[in-house]
Amino acid sequence: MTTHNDTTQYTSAEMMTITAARALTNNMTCFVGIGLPSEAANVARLTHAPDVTLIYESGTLQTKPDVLPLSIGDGELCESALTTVSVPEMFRYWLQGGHIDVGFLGTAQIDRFANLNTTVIAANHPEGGKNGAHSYANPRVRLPGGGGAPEISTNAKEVFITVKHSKRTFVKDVDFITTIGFGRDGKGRDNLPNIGRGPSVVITDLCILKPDPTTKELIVTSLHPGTTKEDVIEATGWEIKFADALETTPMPSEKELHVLRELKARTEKAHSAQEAI
Amino acid sequence: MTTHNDTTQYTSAEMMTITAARALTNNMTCFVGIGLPSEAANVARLTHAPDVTLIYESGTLQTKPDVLPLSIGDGELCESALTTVSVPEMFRYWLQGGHIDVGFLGTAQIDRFANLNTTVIAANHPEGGKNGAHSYANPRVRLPGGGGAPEISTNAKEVFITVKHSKRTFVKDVDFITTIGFGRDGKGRDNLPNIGRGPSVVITDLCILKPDPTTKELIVTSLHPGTTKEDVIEATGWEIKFADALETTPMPSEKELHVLRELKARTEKAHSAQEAI
Amino acid sequence: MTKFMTLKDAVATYVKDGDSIALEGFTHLIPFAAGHEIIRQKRRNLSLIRMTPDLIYDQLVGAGCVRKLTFSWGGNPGVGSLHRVRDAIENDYPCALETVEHSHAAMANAYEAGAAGLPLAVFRGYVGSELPLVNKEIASIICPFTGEQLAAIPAIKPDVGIIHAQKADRAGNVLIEGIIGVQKEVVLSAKRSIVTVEEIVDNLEVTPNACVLPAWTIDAIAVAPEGAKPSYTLGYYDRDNNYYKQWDNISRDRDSFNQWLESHVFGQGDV
Amino acid sequence: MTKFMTLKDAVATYVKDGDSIALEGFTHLIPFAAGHEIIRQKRRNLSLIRMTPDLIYDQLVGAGCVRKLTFSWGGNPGVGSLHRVRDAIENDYPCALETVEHSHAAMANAYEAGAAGLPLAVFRGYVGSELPLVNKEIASIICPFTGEQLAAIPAIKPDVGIIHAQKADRAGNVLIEGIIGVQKEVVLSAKRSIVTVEEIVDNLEVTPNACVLPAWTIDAIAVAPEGAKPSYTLGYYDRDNNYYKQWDNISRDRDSFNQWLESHVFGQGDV
Repeated sequence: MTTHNDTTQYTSAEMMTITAARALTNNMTCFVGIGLPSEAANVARLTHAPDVTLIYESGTLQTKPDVLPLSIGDGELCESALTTVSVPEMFRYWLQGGHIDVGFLGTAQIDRFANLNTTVIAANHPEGGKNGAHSYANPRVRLPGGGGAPEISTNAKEVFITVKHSKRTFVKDVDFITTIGFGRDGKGRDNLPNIGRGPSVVITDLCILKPDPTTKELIVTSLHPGTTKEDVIEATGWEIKFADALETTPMPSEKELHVLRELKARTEKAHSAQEAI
Repeated sequence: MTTHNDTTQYTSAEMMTITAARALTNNMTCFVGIGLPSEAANVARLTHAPDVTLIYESGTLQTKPDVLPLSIGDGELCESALTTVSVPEMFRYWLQGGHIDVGFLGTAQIDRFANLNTTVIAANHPEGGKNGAHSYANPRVRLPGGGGAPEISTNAKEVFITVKHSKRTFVKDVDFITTIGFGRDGKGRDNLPNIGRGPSVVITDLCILKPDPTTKELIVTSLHPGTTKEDVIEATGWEIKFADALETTPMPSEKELHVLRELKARTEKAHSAQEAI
Repeated sequence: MTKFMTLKDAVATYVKDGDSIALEGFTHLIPFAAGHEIIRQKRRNLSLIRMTPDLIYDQLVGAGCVRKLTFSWGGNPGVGSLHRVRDAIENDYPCALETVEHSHAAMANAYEAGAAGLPLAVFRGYVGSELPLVNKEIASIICPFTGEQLAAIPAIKPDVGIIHAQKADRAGNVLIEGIIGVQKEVVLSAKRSIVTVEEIVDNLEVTPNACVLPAWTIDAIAVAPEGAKPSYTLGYYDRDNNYYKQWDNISRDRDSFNQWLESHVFGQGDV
Repeated sequence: MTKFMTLKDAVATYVKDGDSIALEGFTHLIPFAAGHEIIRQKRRNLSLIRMTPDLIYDQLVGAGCVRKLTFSWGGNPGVGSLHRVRDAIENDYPCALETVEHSHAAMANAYEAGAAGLPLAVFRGYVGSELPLVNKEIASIICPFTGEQLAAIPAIKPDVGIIHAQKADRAGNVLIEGIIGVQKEVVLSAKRSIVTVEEIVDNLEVTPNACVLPAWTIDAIAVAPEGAKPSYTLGYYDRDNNYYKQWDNISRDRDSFNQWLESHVFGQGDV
């Protein structure tokens, strides 16, 4: 990691978070996943989108945490929320009820059709996953599981994904579809009633990807400053395509970097000021 | 109506309410219908059953009104409740969830199998109702409808009914089954899963009736003091049977009458102290 | 923000002829002011939905706004019949009124299902009742795990949901407190929603799990002090039980009702 | 009243070998003290249910109490894996562990259905997910009105529901405040229930719609100050995030876990 005492230098992680934050606008209701999405969502709220509505699956509606939560149900989320509802109400009325514009998710694995896997990494997958049940029965790594993601992805109007780019993460076919992007063939959302339009953008530490309007395969639409096509090709487990009108992602602004660093410093301080076991 | 300045005299309505009150015991949870059941339930609470749990369909849990509510959702019910939940929660978690010992209901019509009708009085019913759909299409009197009763009667563990005794009310077959007692043939609860045992007692201003353990037909088990078998036969629309061991209902006690009269006086005073239209 | 409007503008903007509308409030917080504004604006052919159509729907029906009524208990609580509703059903006066009749449990579940974005409500209901004989909306499903037959009815998803509440903050978040009925469900399930409030405050000052509707779930908020009278607003004023009793006389007769309508509704307005 | 008991007596009375048990609390109010008492009393063959089996279930599994785990997200939030759970799944240590895996929406709905006395939960879920391939509990129903296929799973109705809450009054009514998760549902759906509380007070001092469980829904109430640590109790103490971080090291190794168990669980007790 580079040092970042000034704002002409920044890390790729900071670039990712700030770019992800920019995807949110002021009038959106966003169902926030813990970790990277939570960081990005709160940077958005503290910069260009002060009125963005953040909702966590713990039941906290319209929350404005001063420090990032370590868990999805930190006290900070409840204390700074407009109100807190039960978890069944959160999933029934607020998510399934159609009140969420954006579901903001992270993942352990993502494939070319933006399907997400947070269940198992398979022990052996000769040609990538493609057989979820087989992978499930033969795990190499057991991941935490789906949590809220399977229904966030289908009941929110659209989905943003933010995840670090690597060949281990960006695979041709996920070992297990925990959460649908566009299915094994890109047609998984076709002709289904009452389903959101799915992933519209994936933000990594290297680039921005969006699904091709027709095939739904993820293609690179913008490279972060200093990233080359080769960097992305090297970090992606399928033959990644690039948009004809490939853009360069704007650099983080001074204000964005300042807000993110202050937020992380406050968070670090708050979470370490606690007794030992 | 007789005057009732002393407790050796009392009205048949007072006899009914106090007898109905005695059916409740201290450890019961009771889902209370408005009107006669509400009056009886609160007399119980103010006499022998101070800890009886009263629940109204407006969402008020464990309420202890000082005056009787005119409607099912008077402010008094909420202000004196342990807590107040939403109406969907009341019907889903508290009633359907199996937490109600007794549903306490009134009615406009009741038949020999304790089926209740609060929907329509039919225009003509040559041999009593028996064809609910026909009655519904040809009403002489349109009643308010089912309200909470249809599910109170099936989801509470048992049902108490209190209603004034008359030939108009006690009919062989109700014109319409709004709320099941034991069905058109007395077998309506047989072999059904997850259903309460239904009406266990009917308290009128003349007597106490209970369903025959086998046939489920209502029979008189106790006559109120001063009531004769002929009085009951005269006021009942079917050939009413009397239990072999026919009892005489105990008279209201001084305390019971005092509590009931005070409650009604407080109620009268509270409800009249309001502005005109 | 455009969210804050006069009640007149809110009804003009969001309530259309032919809409399905739920004005809810379980005895408490009944949105009478909004109902009267709908009468003043002479909306027609409305499909009204309400668990307990009491005076407010008697007034809307009597004023000729309504062609269909979905309900589970229709009466003047503790007093008697709704005479205007009866006159419409029995004599088509002032126009014919179709009715769809449910139980409370059914409607509470149908509102819940509407708020939950589901097409149907599933519950253990109508067992042994003859209401399914006369309401063709009532169906059933079989539990795939136990084989039990359960009642199923369509979710309620009105075009417009209208409620009254205690207060809104300046951002348009609304607190409902006391007997909350199905009010949250009505707003969340409706395509458009109007909330009348007693007052606007700087801060709602609520406990962590209070029943608060975020501003973004509401289309219009109108300040309507005493907007629930003769119903009541906990913390503001009591139920006017005498009004309910006197309504029986006013509504029994077409002329006295029409007189009341002229003086108490059309003669008022511009809230 | 017998409702108030020591935690030791409550667990001895209401938790049996082989029971299905839900100890709930969504990050907030996790009933650690009750979990440790179950370990001390050496219950075996438990079927544990919990949306987010974090440290408390890692400890119960590591202590050999558990044969089956139903869950929707298993991890140490913000830290990593549950090493004791993984060791049980992968190496049958200290005994084999069967798992049933759901999504959060599914489990939240299943708890709701359990509280509602229904045999199944119906929701719009699992669309496109492969979890139905590996969890045979997941079925579907067809909406009789729209033809839409909806997910259906069995309601959760545990033998024992255990939660931690802020306080009880002397009659045994309990206030839960803040992130209330599925705690009300757990108590209402369970055959038997135990609630640990920070304290007993004369008066709960609540607003009208607070989340209060009446005394008659609870079998045993035990006072357990700091009974949710290292989780937190809103209004009493904060989450001990360091404990969660350090658990990663303690739990990674069987010996260090067993040492911790001896000193921090078996060495304590008689709450």
